[in-house]
Amino acid sequence: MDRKEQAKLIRERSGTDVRKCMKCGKCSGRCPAYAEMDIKPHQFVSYIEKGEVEKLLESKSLYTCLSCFACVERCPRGVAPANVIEAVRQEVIRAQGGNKVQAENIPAIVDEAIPQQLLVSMFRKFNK
Amino acid sequence: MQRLKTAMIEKATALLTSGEVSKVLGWKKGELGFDVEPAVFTSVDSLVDFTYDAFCGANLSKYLVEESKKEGKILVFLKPCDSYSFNQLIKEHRIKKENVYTVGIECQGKVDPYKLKENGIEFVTDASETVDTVTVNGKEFKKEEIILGKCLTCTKKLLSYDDVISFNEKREPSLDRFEMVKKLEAMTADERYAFWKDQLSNCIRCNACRNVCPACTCTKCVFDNDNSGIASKANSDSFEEKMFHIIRAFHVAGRCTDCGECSRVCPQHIPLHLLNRKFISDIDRLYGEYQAGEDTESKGPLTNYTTGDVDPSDVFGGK
Amino acid sequence: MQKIGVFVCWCGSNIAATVDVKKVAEVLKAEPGVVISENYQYMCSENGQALIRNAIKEHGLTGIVVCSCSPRMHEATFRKTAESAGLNPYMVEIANIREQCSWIHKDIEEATEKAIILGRSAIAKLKLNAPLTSGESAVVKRALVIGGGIAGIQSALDIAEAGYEVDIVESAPTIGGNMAKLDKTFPTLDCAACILTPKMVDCAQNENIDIMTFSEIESVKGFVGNFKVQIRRKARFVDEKKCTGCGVCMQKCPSKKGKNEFNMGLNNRPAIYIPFAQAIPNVAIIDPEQCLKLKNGKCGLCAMQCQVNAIDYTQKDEIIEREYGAIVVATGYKPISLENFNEYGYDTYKDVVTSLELERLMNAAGPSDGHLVRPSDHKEPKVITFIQCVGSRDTSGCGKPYCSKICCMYTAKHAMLIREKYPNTEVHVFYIDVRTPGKNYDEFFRRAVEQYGVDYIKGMVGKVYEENGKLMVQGSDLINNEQVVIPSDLVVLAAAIEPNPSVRKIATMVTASIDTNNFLTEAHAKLRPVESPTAGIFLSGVCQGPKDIPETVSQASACAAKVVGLLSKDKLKCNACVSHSDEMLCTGCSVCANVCPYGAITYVDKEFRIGGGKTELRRVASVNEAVCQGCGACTVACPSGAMDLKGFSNKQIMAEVDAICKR
Amino acid sequence: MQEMNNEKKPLIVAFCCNWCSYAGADLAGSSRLSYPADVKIIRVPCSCRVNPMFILKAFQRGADGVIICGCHPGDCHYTTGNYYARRRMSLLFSMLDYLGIERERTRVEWVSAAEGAKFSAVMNDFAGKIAELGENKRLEDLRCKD
Amino acid sequence: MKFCYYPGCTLRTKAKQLDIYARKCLEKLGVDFEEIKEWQCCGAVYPVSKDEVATKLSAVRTLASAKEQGGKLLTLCSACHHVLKRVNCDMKNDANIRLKANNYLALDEEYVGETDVVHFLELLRDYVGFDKIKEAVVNPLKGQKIGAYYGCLLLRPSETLAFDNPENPRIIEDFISAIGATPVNYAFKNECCGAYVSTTQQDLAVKKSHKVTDSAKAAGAEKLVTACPLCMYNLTENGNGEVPVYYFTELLAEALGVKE
Repeated sequence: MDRKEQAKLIRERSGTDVRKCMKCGKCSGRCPAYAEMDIKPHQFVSYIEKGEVEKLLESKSLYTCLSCFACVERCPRGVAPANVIEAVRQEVIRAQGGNKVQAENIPAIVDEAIPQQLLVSMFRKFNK
Repeated sequence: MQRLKTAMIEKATALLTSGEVSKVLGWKKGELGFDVEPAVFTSVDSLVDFTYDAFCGANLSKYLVEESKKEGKILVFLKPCDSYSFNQLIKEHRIKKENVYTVGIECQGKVDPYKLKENGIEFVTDASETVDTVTVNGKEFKKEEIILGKCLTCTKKLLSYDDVISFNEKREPSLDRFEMVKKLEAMTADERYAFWKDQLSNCIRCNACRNVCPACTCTKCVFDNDNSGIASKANSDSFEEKMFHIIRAFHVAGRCTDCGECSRVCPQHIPLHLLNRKFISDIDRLYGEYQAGEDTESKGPLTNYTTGDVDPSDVFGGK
Repeated sequence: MQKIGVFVCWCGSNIAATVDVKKVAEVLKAEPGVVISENYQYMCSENGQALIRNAIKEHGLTGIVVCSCSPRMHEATFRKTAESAGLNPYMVEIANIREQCSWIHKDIEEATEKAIILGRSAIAKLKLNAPLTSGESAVVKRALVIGGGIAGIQSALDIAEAGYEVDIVESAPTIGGNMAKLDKTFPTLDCAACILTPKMVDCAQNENIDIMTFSEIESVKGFVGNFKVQIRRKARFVDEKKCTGCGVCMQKCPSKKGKNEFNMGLNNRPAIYIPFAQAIPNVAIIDPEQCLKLKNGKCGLCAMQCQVNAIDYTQKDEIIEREYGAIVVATGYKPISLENFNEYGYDTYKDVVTSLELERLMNAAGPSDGHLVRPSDHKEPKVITFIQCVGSRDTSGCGKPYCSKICCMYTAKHAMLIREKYPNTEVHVFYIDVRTPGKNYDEFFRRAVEQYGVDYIKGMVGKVYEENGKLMVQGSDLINNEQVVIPSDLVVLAAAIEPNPSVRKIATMVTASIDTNNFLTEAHAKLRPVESPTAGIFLSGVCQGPKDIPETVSQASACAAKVVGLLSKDKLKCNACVSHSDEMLCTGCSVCANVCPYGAITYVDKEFRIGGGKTELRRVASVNEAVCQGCGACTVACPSGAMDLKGFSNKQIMAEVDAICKR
Repeated sequence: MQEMNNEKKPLIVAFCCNWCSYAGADLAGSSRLSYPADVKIIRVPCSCRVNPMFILKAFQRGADGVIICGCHPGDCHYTTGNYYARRRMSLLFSMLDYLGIERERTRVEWVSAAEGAKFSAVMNDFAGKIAELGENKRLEDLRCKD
Repeated sequence: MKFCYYPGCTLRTKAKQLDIYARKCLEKLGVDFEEIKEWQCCGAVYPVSKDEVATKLSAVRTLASAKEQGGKLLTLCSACHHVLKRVNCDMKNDANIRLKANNYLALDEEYVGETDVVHFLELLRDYVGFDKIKEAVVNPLKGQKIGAYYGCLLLRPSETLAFDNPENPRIIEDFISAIGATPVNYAFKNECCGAYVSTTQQDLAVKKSHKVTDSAKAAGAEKLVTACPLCMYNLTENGNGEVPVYYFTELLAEALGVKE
């Protein structure tokens, strides 16, 4: 699939209109995981708007986004950057071999206190 | 009934004699006994033809539009339903009140000549009535079998008059006047459509309903006026009569007192009052109960509003 | 025999690109009664109008149909064209084939077909048109200005200067509005009080101006040239005529807990007070919520102290009625409430303030006598961070979708003034865009950066929180692609401005159009920017849209010019499309008068011939054409069809329906 | 959605008050917000100028839907016109429904001069509903057959 | 008014306290409730993508069975609440998802978002009322300084969750006051603790949890309350360890005197 097509697909999947962005950067100003991101929330919106997805597919931000929706809550234009990040992440993990969490690593993660919900979420978020 | 008639004639005689009135508007006997007609009596002598009995269904108030313009004061006898029309006409400045002497008379429902015919009575030789029964040619009928549709649901009261003749014999209504409206509303649109198509296709545009209606007192009806854009003498297509009846009902909406004359006079027995009653029931439901003709000052529901009125889209309870 | 001319406009490519204008002209030419049908590039141009004029004369046209843009745009133009060629201006009909056809349809065939139908409908209507003439009504030579801020003051002064009487009605106890609260004004940095208060004094001294403060509009009736306005003069419990403004009462008043509105609630004032030193009128007012005498009958100190017996605890609201020829709406603005922006901590932290509050903190007449200290501990802030666009350009539903226009400039002003007076203070400004169109505006902003070293950061703030006694301002620096956290002592929010909430009520009373943001709509954005579409209503200042002071003053003067133009006329032409009653049909039933909002219908007893040499006296409706505005409510209420509307008659509308529905 | 064939495109008559809805329609136009060409607008000074006769006449002449647009209640240019229109149309529509005519064929919408987008949306929606209802069969016999 | 109680997976195992105390409190407060029949996992994560339908179905089943049982759906775990509420909103407003989900599930009656999803805290605020709770308290937690920890899932996006003011919520503070303790306001009460990445990127989770617990500690909080098992786990495991975290139901049970 060509990249433009892919960008369009991601845009549709995100359910948010990236053209409404006025480039104020409030999303990135609010993001609690900003420091750990290589590509910042406002850049996700901007890249998708321009139809450039290549860098995004390789971004480690896909896994550092905390899904806390602070960016969605505060966007003055009703854009949802978290939805864009999620849409890109889906693009990655739905592809062959895209799973982030490998089954063999699970035992190391599981401890006495870990709630089921967290394990289920982990699989849901990072794997197909 | 006889004593009521006697009292009315006494009253008329007295007023004519004293010169307080110069005419009397009442009812005159017909040839068949039930074909009573409204009539103006100008002398004590002419009162020999005066009658008041179970067949005096006709509403006299509309005649006053013309009669009150003429010289001299006129005495009129008004049944409860007639007096609502009278009030409405006063409100609309159609009757010169100062030229009219009103006497309220009590009524316990008037006989429907068609129902008589259905019972095989072609003419009346003698008749008498009580509050609940009518005896015609020796045959006794219960009121609810024989009286006019409009009388079956009548809840109208004696309003204020110059004088009242009453023996406090009131008949209670036997039906809810909105029963049929509710029944129709409960039908599917298809059924309603079929009902009205069936009914209104009988219309022959004789204009009897319009001519009798005390709310239809226009000098020239819009349907007779070339400038109105809808003038038509006869129905050129089958919608014409629908249009005629919808517009007529709309024109009298909020002014119609529900006197029932339209249905009484319709030679095709179309239940035209059901159109008016639909408007009345909608008005009551949407804008609060309103009885046209109950007084002579209140603003009618269509010349009034509140800022919180229901939206047309919510009339049926949401889009 | 009617001779109709049809003129199809291309509007350049606006119409011609989607509608086959030649075909429209051709098809309409075949309509009965049409003798000429032309098409032209710009019918509204001088050449286009000449084409129409010539055709009217040459063919002796009895009426014309122009297929063009909306009648709201050029109906008046073409009526004038017709009139200049000797045709009655009401023998013109417009078929709207631009806004309601070419601009909304893409398919040429479909659009052309619709244009033809619209043209036919206009022809059908035109055939039933009758020449109309407008009546006249007198003009009351007095104007009302609603709102006593700089906009209202300027409009009133200009109208008064031209020799007309004008009343200012202001809801606050003094005129002056928001501008009175400002410290310095951009881009010249002169002090607001120095330029505003002389104007306020001018108002008070001008014989033609009557100032009614602490007053509100109760109701407006009438129409252009003849408004009847009821004004509620609210009880101030002080006789305005007696009070000398000495201020002794203020000192003696024992109840001193009222929030000082003039200082944005940053300090308190007594229950009896004069809003500020230069208030006009310089008269005290009692706040009944705070006054011990009014609340529980015990006190009365101010009355005892007053040398001129001006205090009147029994004063009641008073309603007065006046007549005006024109009304100026100058209701101004207020900053929005920040309840939807808790991420900036306005409600949580005392040292997060709005820009208008900062104005008071910096003002020599403010709560800290011009010494800039932070509200929490009255210490001088060392780091001040400004956040712009708080609630402006916000389409999420929390704020306002528009740009408030003044914030970029006043923030630059604040930053500059602070850096000048307190050079050791660090100033940061978070911005999305810096918008500085205006004479010497960008230069002003650049001075803040280049001369005063204000740190401008492109990016929005995500969160303000307290840590170790500092306000941590966390936001984006988009140029450096960083998230920055600035520990600050004072945070200033450039809150969006919105129209004064009372404007909606006023707009309803004067029937002026208002947009979804509660700004009043102008009759035309470019050509009639200071008038409401409702005749006789004029717009001055921010009630029409965000504006700074220079713009507000220009608009206020423009508005005054329009008012003076109106008041200088002795008579006004009335609306020609008025109701009239066909006396032969009218039954005098009074239904129509019941629904007339203008009281234009009365009833007269008139003698009519009824044949046979006899006459009868009949009650019939009579319409006052100067008062009728032509809504048509009466025409539908009338059961007999006697009442009809000129220009929109039953027959005309039916003809349009017929033409549209013809298959 | 377009169930009718080409000769029988739906016909919709829209009565728009001059001050709000007609201006709203103009705004829809200048914003290039399209709606079906089936909609033909008749300009009236106020929604209170719309006589029930006009609506019936339109149906009689073959309209498939009639919509009346006016200023929002409270915003009438003539202060009160739309309040009367609201009552009149409520009663008339209820009557048409009572006679078995599809209630979706008539509608009242309040569209301000600022609501170009709403105007377009309303017309698209109404035209869609009318297209779904199809030709005005129920009122077929009220057509003038000329 | 009836409530269909939805425990969710974690409440049956790791977060038993949240569950047990909740039931006891409901009984004590006289709330009419029954456990929802045949409940399934909510799905744990709300699938944000517009093209996700299958992953929302289990939530729809739960919502539909609440409709069948004729009550409001009562949730406790913030994550369950978040997922169920947002899926319900989709079923109400997103025609595409509604159509596909109904086609797939083939329920007896189409589900179009009729169920009201109510969080336990909302129940306390809107249906019981904090005043009534104050009256019911037998063992007020006097003198305890408690920080409310909201996290993300209950508050955002506020357009859908409509739980409380997303930037300055009060509901848990009001709750803390109602049980007689003193609420402590601190800046990071609605900031994410980073629980979702605690398994994959522990360093980030530690950083975020410290931010929250440090901020609460600095403001003087002795303990934190939460409604979320994920936050509970993360703040306890990865926080600064100086402010213990409790489920709000445990404190409620203590105050109402039903804690054993």
